[in-house]
Amino acid sequence: MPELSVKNLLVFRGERHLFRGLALAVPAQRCLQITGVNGAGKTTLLRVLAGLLEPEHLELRWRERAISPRDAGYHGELAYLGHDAALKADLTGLENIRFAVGLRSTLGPAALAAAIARVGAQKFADRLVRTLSAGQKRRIALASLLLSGSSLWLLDEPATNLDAAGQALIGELIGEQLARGGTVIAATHQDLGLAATARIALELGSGT
Amino acid sequence: MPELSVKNLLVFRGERHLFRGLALAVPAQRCLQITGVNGAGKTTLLRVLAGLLEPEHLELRWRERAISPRDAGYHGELAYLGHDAALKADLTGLENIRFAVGLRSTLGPAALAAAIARVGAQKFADRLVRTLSAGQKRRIALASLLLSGSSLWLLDEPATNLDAAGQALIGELIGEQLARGGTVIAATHQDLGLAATARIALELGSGT
Amino acid sequence: MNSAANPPHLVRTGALAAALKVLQRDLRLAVRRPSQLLQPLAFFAVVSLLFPLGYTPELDKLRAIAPGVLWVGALLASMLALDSLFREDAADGTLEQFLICGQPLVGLVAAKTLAHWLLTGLPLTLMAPLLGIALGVPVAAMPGILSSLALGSVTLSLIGAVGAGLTLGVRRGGVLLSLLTLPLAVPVLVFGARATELAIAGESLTGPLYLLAALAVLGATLAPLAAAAAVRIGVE
Amino acid sequence: MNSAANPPHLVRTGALAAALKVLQRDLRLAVRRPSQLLQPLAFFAVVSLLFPLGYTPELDKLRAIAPGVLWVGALLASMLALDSLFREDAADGTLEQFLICGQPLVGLVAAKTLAHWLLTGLPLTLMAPLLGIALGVPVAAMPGILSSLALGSVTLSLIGAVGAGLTLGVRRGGVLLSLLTLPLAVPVLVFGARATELAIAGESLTGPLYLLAALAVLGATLAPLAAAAAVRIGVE
Amino acid sequence: MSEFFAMGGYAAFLWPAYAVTLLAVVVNVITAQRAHAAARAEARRRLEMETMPEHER
Amino acid sequence: MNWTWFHKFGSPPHIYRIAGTLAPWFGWPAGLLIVAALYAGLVLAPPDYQQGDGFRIIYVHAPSAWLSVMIYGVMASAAAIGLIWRMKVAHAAAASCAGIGAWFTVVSLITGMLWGKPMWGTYWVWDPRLTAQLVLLFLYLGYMGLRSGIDDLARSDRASAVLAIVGVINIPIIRYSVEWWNSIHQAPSVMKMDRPSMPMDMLAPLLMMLLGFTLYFAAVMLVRLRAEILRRERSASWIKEALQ
Ligand code: HEM
Ligand SMILES: Nc1ncnc2c1ncn2[C@@H]1O[C@H](COP(=O)(O)OP(=O)(O)OP(=O)(O)O)[C@@H](O)[C@H]1O
Ligand SMILES: Nc1ncnc2c1ncn2[C@@H]1O[C@H](COP(=O)(O)OP(=O)(O)OP(=O)(O)O)[C@@H](O)[C@H]1O
Ligand SMILES: [Mg+2]
Ligand SMILES: [Mg+2]
Repeated sequence: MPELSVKNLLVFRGERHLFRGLALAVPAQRCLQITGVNGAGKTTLLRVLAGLLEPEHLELRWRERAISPRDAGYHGELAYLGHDAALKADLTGLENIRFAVGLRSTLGPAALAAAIARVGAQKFADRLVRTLSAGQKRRIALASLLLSGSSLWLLDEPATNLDAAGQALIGELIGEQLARGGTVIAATHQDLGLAATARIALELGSGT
Repeated sequence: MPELSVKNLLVFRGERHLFRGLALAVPAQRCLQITGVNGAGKTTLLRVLAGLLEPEHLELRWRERAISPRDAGYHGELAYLGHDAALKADLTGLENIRFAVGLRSTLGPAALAAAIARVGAQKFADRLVRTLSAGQKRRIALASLLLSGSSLWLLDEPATNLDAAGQALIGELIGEQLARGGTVIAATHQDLGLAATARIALELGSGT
Repeated sequence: MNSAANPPHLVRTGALAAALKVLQRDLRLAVRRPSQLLQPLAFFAVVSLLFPLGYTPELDKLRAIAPGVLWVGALLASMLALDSLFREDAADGTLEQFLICGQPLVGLVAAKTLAHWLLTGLPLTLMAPLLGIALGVPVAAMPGILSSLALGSVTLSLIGAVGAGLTLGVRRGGVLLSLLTLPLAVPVLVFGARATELAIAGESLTGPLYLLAALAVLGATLAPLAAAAAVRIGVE
Repeated sequence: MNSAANPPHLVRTGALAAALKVLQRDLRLAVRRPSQLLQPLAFFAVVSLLFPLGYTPELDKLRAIAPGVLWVGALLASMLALDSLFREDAADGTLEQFLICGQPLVGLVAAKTLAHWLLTGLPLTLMAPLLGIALGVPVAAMPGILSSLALGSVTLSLIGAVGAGLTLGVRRGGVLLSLLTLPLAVPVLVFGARATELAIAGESLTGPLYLLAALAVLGATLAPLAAAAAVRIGVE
Repeated sequence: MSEFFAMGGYAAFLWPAYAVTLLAVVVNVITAQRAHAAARAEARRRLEMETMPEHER
Repeated sequence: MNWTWFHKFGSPPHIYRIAGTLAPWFGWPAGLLIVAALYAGLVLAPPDYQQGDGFRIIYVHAPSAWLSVMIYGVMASAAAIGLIWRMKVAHAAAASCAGIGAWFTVVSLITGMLWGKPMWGTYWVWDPRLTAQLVLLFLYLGYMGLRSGIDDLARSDRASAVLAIVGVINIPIIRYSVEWWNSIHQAPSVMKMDRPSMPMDMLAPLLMMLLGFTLYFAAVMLVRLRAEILRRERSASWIKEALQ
């Protein structure tokens, strides 16, 4: 009984079909790790699943229900972290997190503090984002992700800009999300350090 | 006889001194690899060395000459690849490379073709950059770097967005630059696969 | 199995509350960058004051062109600020999050439009009497000018939001944006200038004011829907 | 040891050639979207349409405000397009590369300004006579209008480049800097509108034309330096 | 005949009006046919590419 | 309700074929009608008792003005169909309308200006109808600018469809507002569009011209539509047969 399943995905990019009949299924408490050469279509796949890019054809099922990738209920349970972390340079890290999470659900101060500590952002969370380093920004975005309370995480190269400890952190956060009963789809070449049973590998074909 | 040496670097960021009297020296044909936690100051250091960020104090020597980091001659021999790869979305990869390199020197078609092949961009170099994937863009930027003919490379997280083969490519390109007699300063946590004698490590202190 | 989706402490934000959060954030961002607040005002002032400089210093003659000057100035100033309505949010990925946060996009877009009006239309309206005086408009006309500009600028912001949404996917869309929105804004300009003219002449301006109100209501019901559709299309 | 720095095949690009490359690139980017070339024209036409709508359809009266209309339209069209003069290059890191490519920044900035004028100021100037006719301007006034707009639009582009450079670093420069450009443009507008007025009245306009030329020359010598300095500050 | 072309003194306005209209009518026909021909050629080119083996593309 | 006919009707190969068949059936009659109307209008019709031969501009002015307005309606309807039923062919049809519409808006403006000079003594007045026509031109230009400004076809289709629909709501509003705007000023000129019952020998050429232009538009639009469909269709299967 997969949590999320995709059938007959058809995506056209530029002058050719990037996906032609791709199918995949992710059970709950599993992490689907997508790899593939540059241009293989990892980002495209994640954006299609998030409903940000319209495919030519897609049969999507979420918890046994056939849905559109633009379903509001599905969106309510999904979090997408892409290349652009949706941070406003003129707000502090805290303000950014409060806004991003607040759009979805009410946020208690204790949960906020816990998430900030978890991503190691205590020292800089109250500074304007414009003054943060690339990796510090990324950690703020991770705190928003944690607090979104979403059961499905779609992560596009989550470890970008992070230091060695940060890269390990990504693996841990994914592990915790799985333990909570959530599902993760991540495009990354990094070893996430997950148990073999928790991980499903998907290697996309060569790009153009 | 170091190719590049820095003494008494003093950089103030926000409310505190990020560097207070930092010194370093890089001989020719060596790669200085900068590591450090997020926010340690890797990007700041590279931007200071490129003359993009004005430090409070800096004694910079390039080939035995004391210079300002905004010296035009020094700039002529330097290439900086940062987070933003300076690619125009509405030009093709080739046009972007030609423009970036053309600002500095005349470019022959053979050299251009060779560089594009070296970074594995043959298939997509003639497409508009807006239609490229993140890693494909990065490869276009690498081709510009190769062709700049600069003897000093300043690289900030060069392996970002690259696939496994691309990460290895970074190490090889650095090795070749060293072999040509050049110098490299790179901020990255990745193992560059260089000979132990070619690499100098610099770990910056904890960030804020 | 739903624990991650709905942990006990998690209370979903309502659609209205989400829209309010967007409004609040946009206002806060504007306050952080006061120069952006002043730009439309400065532009409005320059346009209005250029006419006495280039045309004639006689207040009698100026009074005749005051309605046109005030309305064209307000329209152009409001449009200048429109360009950035969605652009920044699109560039840093915020619009993507709007699309997938599970809240109705119409509400979020309407909130952004309201913020734009509060930051541009409202200050322009409040500034107009001052410029009116410089153009020889009698003080008795000010309530009429204020009310007509307040109503008209709402519609301008609404039309502008549709245009800004449509030009999202267009590189350097600033000029195209004005090309799209100005024809749509013609009725507002016509009725608005007419109302101002009547106010200056000391006559009753209920007629054009009703029409402006009708346009504002029509705009408020339809424009957010169109703008939301446009934004959805524009985010690739 | 210098082999990497100066391999035998490497021929340094001259400062002028580098500036030409920037010019060529900006023109190519514009040509890539031919509709963008038409946009300032369409925009200018739309703005000129607003005044008859806001003021009066009578050509006799329109003729009196025609100078103001043409110049405000030109200023606005130029400003709208200027907004993005450096913004894109700053956002994608191109400006950083300009700073460290070993070429004099003034030349590169001047090339960008020239490209902007060729793509906006020049078409606007050529379009003005047509709009003049719609506003009741006699044909005899066209040479005067063309020459004054050609000169004035150069200065507007130059001033605008300084403003665009300053707004890059606006966070540090503060409110005053971004408001600096509009007042700077006022003399151009005043002399330009005056020259147009004289041309319409059929009088000699050498006086204001000389002043416009003087402003253009002053601008061409100082503005690229100021703009380059502003860009240097703006790129953090 | 020349009387016909003089159009009762309105020739300077009438004939340009007819000329502009004719121009529009002709240009629209030509551009439409050109566009169609170009699209056919492009489609043909693409077809040939599709039938070519992968490595020759 | 059975919708299969609807989808069959909307299928690109079907439309491509039908358009190819129909285009000449519109095109040739259009040509004949226009030529006949030209002869009837320029030679057979008597001069107007007030305007002399100048009135003959009507035979190009009125049809082009009519086309400019009608084409916008067709374009907006097609756009709405495309947006609501996600029918790609409808978007293609809207795209093929815009250019033609803009051309004839320009023609109506120019012929009107050329008519206005001898009749009103000026090329241009800010008359409501003229102003509204100018705004229509800007709507067309905006539509085409938006279309060409977005690379991705699907997005360009849908964005421009939204604009076309918003424009259609606005066209009557513009018309009324501008009409109303002018009526309160004193009349700017002796513009009187009084329509005395035109004598038959003047009216007949006009009616022939109107019909001819309408058929002409249909023919040109169908050819453009075929081009658009070919350009957009990627599935080669039916194109191969179509190209035979
Ligand atoms: C630039 C100037 C002009 C413009 C933009 C213009 C525009 C239009 C428009 C939009 C129509 C309506 C077409 C339709 O909906 O069927 C029209 C029709 C017509 N126009 Fe003009 N016009 C102009 C000048 C003139 C002049 C100078 C005259 C004659 C003195 C004239 C006489 C007519 C007549 C007789 C019709 C057809 C009958 C009717 O529908 O009322 N127009 N024109
Ligand atoms: N404009 C600024 N104002 C104040 N502080 C700043 C500013 N820019 C950067 N900093 C601070 O300077 C420190 C160094 O930043 P820098 O970007 O150099 O870090 P980094 O080592 O590159 O980090 P990362 O691994 O995240 O890229 C950080 O603590 C950052 O918060
Ligand atoms: N707008 C577009 N038009 C045409 N082709 C596109 C467009 N966007 C992406 N592509 C192509 O689609 C393919 C997949 O891109 P995508 O960004 O999904 O790759 P990716 O697997 O995420 O690569 P990377 O590892 O570099 O991030 C690439 O070959 C890319 O060139
Ligand atoms: Mg990717
Ligand atoms: Mg960094």
